[in-house]
Amino acid sequence: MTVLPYLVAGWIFLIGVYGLVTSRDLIHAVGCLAVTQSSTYVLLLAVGYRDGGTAPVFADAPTDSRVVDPVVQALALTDIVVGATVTALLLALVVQLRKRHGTVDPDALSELKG
Amino acid sequence: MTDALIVVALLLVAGAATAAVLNRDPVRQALVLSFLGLALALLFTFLQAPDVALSQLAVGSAVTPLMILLTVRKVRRRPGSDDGADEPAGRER
Amino acid sequence: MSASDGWLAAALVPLLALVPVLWRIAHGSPEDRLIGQNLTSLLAGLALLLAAQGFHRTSYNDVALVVSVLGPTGTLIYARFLDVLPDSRLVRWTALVGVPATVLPLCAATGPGRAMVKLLLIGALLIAGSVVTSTSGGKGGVTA
Amino acid sequence: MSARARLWVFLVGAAGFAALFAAACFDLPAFGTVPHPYGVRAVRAALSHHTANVIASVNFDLRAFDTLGEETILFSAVLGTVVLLRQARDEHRTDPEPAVVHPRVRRFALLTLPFALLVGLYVIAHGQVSPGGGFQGGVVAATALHLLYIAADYRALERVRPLALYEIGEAAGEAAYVITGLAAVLAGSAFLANVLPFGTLATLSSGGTVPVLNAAVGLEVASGVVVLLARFLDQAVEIEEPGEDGGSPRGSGDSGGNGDDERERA
Amino acid sequence: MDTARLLPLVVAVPLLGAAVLVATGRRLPRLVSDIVGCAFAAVTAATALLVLFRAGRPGPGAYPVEWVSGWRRVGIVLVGDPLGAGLAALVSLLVVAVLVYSWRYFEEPPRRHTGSFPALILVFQAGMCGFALTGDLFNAFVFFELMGVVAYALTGFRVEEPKPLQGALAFGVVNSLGGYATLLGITLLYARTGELGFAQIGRRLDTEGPDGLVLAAFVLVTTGLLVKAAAVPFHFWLPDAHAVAPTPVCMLLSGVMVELGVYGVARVYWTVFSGPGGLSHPDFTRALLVLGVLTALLGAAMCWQQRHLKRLLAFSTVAHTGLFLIGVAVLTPEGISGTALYVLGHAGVKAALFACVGVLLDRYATVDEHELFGRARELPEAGALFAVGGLALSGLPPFGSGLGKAVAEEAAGHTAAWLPALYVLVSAVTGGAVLRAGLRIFAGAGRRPRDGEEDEPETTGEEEPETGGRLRRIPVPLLAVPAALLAASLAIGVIPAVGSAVGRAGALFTDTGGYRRTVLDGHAAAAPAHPPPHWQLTGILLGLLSAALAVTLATLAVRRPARTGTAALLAPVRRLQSGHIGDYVAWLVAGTALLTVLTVPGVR
Repeated sequence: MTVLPYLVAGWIFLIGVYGLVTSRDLIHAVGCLAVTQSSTYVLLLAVGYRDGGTAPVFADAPTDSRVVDPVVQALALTDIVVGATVTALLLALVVQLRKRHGTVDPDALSELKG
Repeated sequence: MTDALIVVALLLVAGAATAAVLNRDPVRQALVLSFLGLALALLFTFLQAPDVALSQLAVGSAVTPLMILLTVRKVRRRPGSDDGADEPAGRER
Repeated sequence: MSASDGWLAAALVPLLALVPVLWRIAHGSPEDRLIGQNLTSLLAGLALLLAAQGFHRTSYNDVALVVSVLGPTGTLIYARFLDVLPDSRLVRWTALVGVPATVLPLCAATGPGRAMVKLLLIGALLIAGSVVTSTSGGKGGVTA
Repeated sequence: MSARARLWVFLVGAAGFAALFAAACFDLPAFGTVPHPYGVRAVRAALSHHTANVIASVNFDLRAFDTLGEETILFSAVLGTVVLLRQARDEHRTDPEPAVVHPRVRRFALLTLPFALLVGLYVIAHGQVSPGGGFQGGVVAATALHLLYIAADYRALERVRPLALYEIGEAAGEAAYVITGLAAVLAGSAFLANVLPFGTLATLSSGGTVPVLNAAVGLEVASGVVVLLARFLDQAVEIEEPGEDGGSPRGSGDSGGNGDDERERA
Repeated sequence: MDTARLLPLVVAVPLLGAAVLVATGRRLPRLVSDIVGCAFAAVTAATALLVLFRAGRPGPGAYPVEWVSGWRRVGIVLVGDPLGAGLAALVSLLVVAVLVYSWRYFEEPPRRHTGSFPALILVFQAGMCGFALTGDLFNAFVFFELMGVVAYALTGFRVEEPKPLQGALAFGVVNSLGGYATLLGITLLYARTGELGFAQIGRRLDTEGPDGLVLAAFVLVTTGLLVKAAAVPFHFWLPDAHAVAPTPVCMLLSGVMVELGVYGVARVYWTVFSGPGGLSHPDFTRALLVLGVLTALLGAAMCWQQRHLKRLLAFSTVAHTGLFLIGVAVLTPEGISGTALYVLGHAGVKAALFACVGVLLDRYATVDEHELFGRARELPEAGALFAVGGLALSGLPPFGSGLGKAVAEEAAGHTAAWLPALYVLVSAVTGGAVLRAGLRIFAGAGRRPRDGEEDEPETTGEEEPETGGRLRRIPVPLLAVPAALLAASLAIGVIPAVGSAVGRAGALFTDTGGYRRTVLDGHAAAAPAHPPPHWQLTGILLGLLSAALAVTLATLAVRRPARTGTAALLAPVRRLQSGHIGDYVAWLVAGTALLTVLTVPGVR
């Protein structure tokens, strides 16, 4: 348990990259990039967790409760927004790429070489 | 007991991530991604991060898969090709 | 085992039930996958409600509230794109049995108040959403 | 490179990465044990500004500058998507075919729609008190609007979605964030400093500028996501490439380009 | 107003401009939105320059430090040290130049989105300035991503064409992945230290010895920054993206964005990892020196092989980035000042060269060296600018690029005696490639080159002009901007005050303790005394030598256009540049492993 969350984050990162490397479809590749990014959320929140802590939201908890780290949560929020927007932008590129190249298979894209 | 929840959620997340990568058809992948989004939201709640869980829920289980589906729909809508969801992507040249 | 541990242990049940659901989403037919997606949001909603009680944090219920709203929406959007809205007794019965079995004890534990109203609302939404999306409407709608 | 060579390069790299990352993991403090100085300071700082949700406080007060960057990323991604998914010179629009929706689905969607919007607004409004905030609520509200697409079809959605207005809303949200920050400078404080009265902990008006920035973000995110999805929907449903079959082209009355403005006037 | 208060404005003003442009874009005529865009960029540039002049005054004294939101040690800190502020000023000035250059440049803006191009450029400016000024690791990541997101959109701006889309996608995927690696590294550092500011992390790291975690954090954080900096083997995206982006965007990408990656590596190392708890100096030097040398050599070799002009310039950027990395790797104040001068000079020259290529593209609808052969004889002004740019690129005194090269190569010579030779070689080859193209295109010198056999992978230069129709007359800004940029580059080399200011900036930049004290304790950091960089005889001679070599190479190539053995020798290297996203990602992961291997003795 002491390192499991960290290792899971590493696994997610690697499996996502594996998907990117072997992808035969750019839409799938963008999905894999989203998977890769989720490793960063997992690692961030795992790092900020404290046993027996609760969320640092004091509307329904006393202000002296033992809390988990709020900073990593704010960072993870930012990170999620970044991930969603990058996905949107890349998908927009894929849509146009399909129109101009007639394919979404990275193996078939050959305009830029050397 | 919290630890048990966290471990199960972690394993679900790892499994969903692997499944999302290994499902090479984007439509299938979109559904798995949506599952991954929910699993992450659960994990984040167990890690005492409801704010992040809400965010992940909204983005990961709704907006991202929807965008992928829309992209697939656009990309597969070609003259002479039917709208089959399970059509392998490599076939369209 | 303390009361909060009891609630958390109860949350494990829907959580573990998600494992076969993931298998179905990853490997099933389009209908299967849609049913899986439907079940996911339902089970996740239940797990979230139970966990919120286990952590003694009513404010966590907001997450379940959003699940109960976005879950069926997502299912219907997939139905529109996959052009299927399969009939599923499994989802219906999970909702009709599971939701009351979760929400009613939670209400009893919370006691009357705003939190209880919210719980009931979430329960109602989960049931309505699951029933509507699991009763065959034929096709989810023709190509838009 | 051949697929096999690529895989080998990846595997060698991945082995190195895995070794590195694993080494780091075993040097990390054990899961759930160590408090971080910054986290402790942040909790204290948030309470001193009467913000019950410390995450909201970190996002909109302590590290509001990060959130400015984050909102700008969203802003520019939406702008970029609008630019990238514009109707190219050689494309035309067609009317989407009307959809046939089961009455039960339609009723459910129409009933859920106002409720979902409400949930979105609730999540935005309670950002500094309970979990949630401008970003989360904004996305929920924007997604909720698309229930109309499920309830009826794309044309129904288009009718209630004056896209130009949403684009302005997005820019206004971004501008409001920057202006709130500049107002603090004019008041003699640092950029984005929390210069408003802090109010009472755990009430809707607590936190000084936190609710203001929260609302700005909510406006921006809700509008931005609507615009974003609209561009994808346009592509998926309406815009036809040359030689693509589909519905009949729009009549000459509004074929002169993108139909947004025509629809706004209607 | 207090100078420190101005720091966040450098980021906020362009953002406000972008919001205004988007809100009003549907209503404003093209001309007005161009003017609004330029005005906001110019105000930002003025602010950045004001900060720089107040911060850059010679003599001891603290530089401005601003805690945004007014939260000392809890919020985000912006640091206007002379180097960071100088980069922000460089970015802003270049953005103004680019906006003037693109004045009525594109044929028509996307329908009903008149302001979107200047708005995106303004956001780009904000992102780059924020990255240069921030003193917080996560904030740096946010601005890193902001730069990235805008750059992907700008690269793919011309959606009617296939190449920009492919380039933008590779750019987007590889850079995002690098960004995520950086974020993993930031998280590891946070787990260890519980801090996010550069200064705070650095101080807490130094309380413990280095271990695997610190090494991993360093490698991961640096991976993202090196992707941005396009170091081998993270560089593959750069030629694909820079070759296809609209010309004004290329000017920014090659001129400053890539260099910001190098800046990021240097900044993070000096403020976070340079203490006893970080990565030891020899380990850092070894890792960056290897990558830098590889990058410089590969960039130069590939640059020489190109016939697509923008791609040629893009590879020359790769080559120069390698030289910048070497300048950072030697870990001396002189290396930093020299590299800073080199970056300044290079930005003007490279942007000017891209601007000239833009003129060719809009006039002849191609940027292919072979197709353009002799056709541009009618454009003597552009030809002169192109030739001057090529010479300046090769390090000819007294250009700023020449001074930077001279100072950096001398600093590098103290680490390894053969490094100056590398500087000379790389400058000569890249400058020679530009001159070769210039001789063929603008003078029609030598024989008409024949197209090689089709078995070689090659990107030719047929492109659509960006101005809609082909230009008949060249509008004034298209030539005035490159002329001004070259003049600025010359001024950097000639005005001694620039040199002494940069020397002081380098000294302050490398003073780790001074940085931490200034940021955290508010003590004034006295700049350690160093002789300011200036022209020395060896530097001048080596500069003349590389310029002469460049001319010789260009002349030889033009005289004997037949392919030599080098082409065959380099074919396998060229094939690596395959345009395949999967390849690039695989190389990225392999590069992380390589970086690990190079730094691993750091763990004791």
